[in-house]
Amino acid sequence: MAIHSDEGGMTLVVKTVTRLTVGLIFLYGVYIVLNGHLSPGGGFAGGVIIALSFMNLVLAFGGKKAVEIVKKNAVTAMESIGAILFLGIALLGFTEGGFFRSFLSQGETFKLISGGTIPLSNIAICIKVGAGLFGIFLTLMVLMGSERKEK
Amino acid sequence: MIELYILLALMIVGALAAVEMKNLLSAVIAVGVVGLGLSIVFLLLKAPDIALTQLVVEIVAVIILIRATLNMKNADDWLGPRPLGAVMGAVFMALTVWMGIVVFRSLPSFGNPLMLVSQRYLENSAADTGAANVVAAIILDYRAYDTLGEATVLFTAVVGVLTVMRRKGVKSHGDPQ
Amino acid sequence: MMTAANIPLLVAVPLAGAFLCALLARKSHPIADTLGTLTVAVVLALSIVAVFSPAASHAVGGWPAPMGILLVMDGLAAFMLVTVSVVAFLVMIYALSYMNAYTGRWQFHTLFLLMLAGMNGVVITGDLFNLFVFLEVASIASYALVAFGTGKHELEAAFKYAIMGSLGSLLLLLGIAFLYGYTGTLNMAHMARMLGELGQAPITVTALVLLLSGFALKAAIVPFHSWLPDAHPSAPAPISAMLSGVLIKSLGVYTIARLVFNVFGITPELSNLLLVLGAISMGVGVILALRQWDMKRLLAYHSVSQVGYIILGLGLGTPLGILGGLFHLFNHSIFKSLLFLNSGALEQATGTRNLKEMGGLSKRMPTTSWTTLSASMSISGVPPFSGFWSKLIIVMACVEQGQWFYASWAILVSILTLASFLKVTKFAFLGRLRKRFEHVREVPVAMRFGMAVLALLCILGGLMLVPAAKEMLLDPAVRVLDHGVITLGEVVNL
Amino acid sequence: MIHAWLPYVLCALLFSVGVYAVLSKKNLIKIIMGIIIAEYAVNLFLILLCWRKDGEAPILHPGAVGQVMVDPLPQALVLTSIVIGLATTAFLVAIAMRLHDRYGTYDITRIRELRG
Repeated sequence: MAIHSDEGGMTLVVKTVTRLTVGLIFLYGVYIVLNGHLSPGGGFAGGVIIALSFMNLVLAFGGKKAVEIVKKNAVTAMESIGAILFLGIALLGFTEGGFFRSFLSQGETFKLISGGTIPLSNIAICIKVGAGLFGIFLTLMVLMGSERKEK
Repeated sequence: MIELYILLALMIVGALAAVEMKNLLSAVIAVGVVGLGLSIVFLLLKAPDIALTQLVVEIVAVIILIRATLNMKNADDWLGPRPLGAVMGAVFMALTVWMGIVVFRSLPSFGNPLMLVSQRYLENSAADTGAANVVAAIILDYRAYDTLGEATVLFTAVVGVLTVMRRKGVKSHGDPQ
Repeated sequence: MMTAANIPLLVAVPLAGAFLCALLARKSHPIADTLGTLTVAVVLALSIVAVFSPAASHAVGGWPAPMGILLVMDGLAAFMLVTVSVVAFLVMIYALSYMNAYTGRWQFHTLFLLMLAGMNGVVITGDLFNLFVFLEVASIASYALVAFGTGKHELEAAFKYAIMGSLGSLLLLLGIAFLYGYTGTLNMAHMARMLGELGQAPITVTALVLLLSGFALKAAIVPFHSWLPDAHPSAPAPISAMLSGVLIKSLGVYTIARLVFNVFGITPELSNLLLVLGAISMGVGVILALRQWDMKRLLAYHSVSQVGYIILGLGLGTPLGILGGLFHLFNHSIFKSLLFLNSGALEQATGTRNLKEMGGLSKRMPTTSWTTLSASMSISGVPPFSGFWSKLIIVMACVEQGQWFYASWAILVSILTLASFLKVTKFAFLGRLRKRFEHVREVPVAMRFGMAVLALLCILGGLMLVPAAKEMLLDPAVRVLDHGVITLGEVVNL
Repeated sequence: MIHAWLPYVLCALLFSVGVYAVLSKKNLIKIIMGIIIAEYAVNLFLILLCWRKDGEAPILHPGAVGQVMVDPLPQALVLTSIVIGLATTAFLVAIAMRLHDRYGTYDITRIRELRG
């Protein structure tokens, strides 16, 4: 998608730097989430990092562009989906006899596929936290601004 | 652990500066610095999970606070303290320091916590949950119900912000049903 | 039967309802309404089942008590759940038609269900930090609901309420941190046992003071009540009914009772502290209410005074006192939420909340007037109504313990309450009908249904003391508190 | 001997700075900053509780058997408390911005219209 320099947002320098780094930030967030049960970090930190990568994009390229790309309803819908996923994992625990019982095998301790439902919960929390914070960001940043022009 | 005391002292000075500063934007940045200092202190205290989360969450908080300082006239920058509040605040400070000296004596001293329940977490979290990161094991398996409540808190805050930021709360009579 | 396995459903069902409502109901009112009402109905059914089944506890995730979180469904929790869900169900039906004046329908239902989930979470948990987390869920949902109208006064009141609420939560977290530092555990029963073994220390007294002030702030007990008279009137009527009716009780009074009786154990000076706090709240609340002309502010001040009654009853520490306190908690939830629903009906019909501008409305609004009358008589303690019985038990408990001052103080405050509500009845319903209100019509049927059922509960409230009903609902709760420091469900001893 | 409780006292001082800001400042944003600083102090106190002399971070790795580790439980609590703090801050800032929209100022003494 061709992003013109005079579109809004910050100067061209910031835009080019953002174009380079936003992908890396996103990848770092995904790494933090997936390795939540092995190394420090987890659903929360990873989700916030992913939300920050989107915020970085919006701040660099201006609010109007962002609203077209990501409808605000889509963001809050994703947040509800993340929350329902996490509650689903909790309710699936009933198959093992109780709320929040882990229904997956624990795998080998230090491998990526280990820790029962912890990686799944991490992913659900990441979707929820990421979408939620980006939703707050969009509401505070973009909508408040456009409302000012209306008045 | 001398560097811990230096950092804590700098954070207190930073917090006082943030509170008393005239320009609001620089006050917000001062709070950001205090949050950064806190993240480093967490690293010193061997809590990497929390340092990462604190750093990242603090960046989001600073972004939101800076957004709040954008749309205001700078007439509101320096507003003197409320007299009654200042007195109550000073009394609270004295009370806190007194409490610190008298009360914290009965806590286990800094450096050897009463590892009553946590020792069992450390011993058999690998066997019980298979996760290497004990903190992740606690928040997502032993006390996962806490994290469900906590995720709900964030969900409530998002819906709350959407509710408060609605352009029109009460329908004017002309509105369709 | 409420087996141990489906205790968590009491929190999982409202949460699922809230998340689905936020996902599906954003575009259409009917989905939001049906989802909200259905979920509250299911929660009401679950809590009624919980009353009839024996005490049980559920270790979440299968981990025994101090390691994992233990959910405890004992007599007190079942009693609180019934109180919360009865009021929530009737308020939801009332809100179906009242909230048509507001935009953002799905946000209202989502926040309402989240507040209900938070209150249920606080009531059934046996873990102190978990109680803090769900208390925070219910509080943030109530901050947003107070600011629902996004008008000038709603936003200001919501901001003050949110700031004081956040400060209260910080005090709570600090108190929990102190207790964890000293006892090494977070499960309430295990902590009670550790406090017994390790004995009292300056740190536990400070933790108790911090926790009591945090919970007193949520219950709007006097030194911390300044947010309530601003917050409750600005909220939409069904929300102020929920706030005054059940929120300040399950987040404030229930938590104080659980803490004082089951974790720290009642001691003479603690009992005196509660008696003094209760008496001051009663006095300050009713005196400030006497000079109010805005109906909702008057009701908010009476909430502060009636919570003082409950704290007085619980503070006595005797089984009769606890019975009086809990019974008054149930009654106050019923008649205070009814009064706020009535004020909402009056405001919707006449467009004003000022008693001076109203007059002679009983001719135009029969249902609202008789329901307000029954609620006013009940709150002032006029004999056949429910409020009289609970205040009578509290006074008898005071006399039984030789606290003559508190007994006479309770009677005096009740008389002042009667005076205040006679003023409401005279100015709002009797007297000459103003020309402006010639064309005033009664409120829609959904609102009338909610008010009528609550009014019936006000009138029949006295039947709760019939031995059969008392043994089923009230006595288990009194036994839990009277039993003092007990194990909340089985705790594996480390 | 002073090391036994000095960090706690410094943390209590930070908490009192936060509460001082909430009680005495007129500007809404300064009040919110006071709440944030108090949140930082309470989280700091929880992590101070769990530090152990020459303890390691609570991450198990293949070699570490029987190694002295810090207390992981308050760290789990602080993870929750940090995000609660963020949720409260975001909500308070949203209300403060709408109040600024309605009243045109951040000065809480001029916003006080609810009387009685």
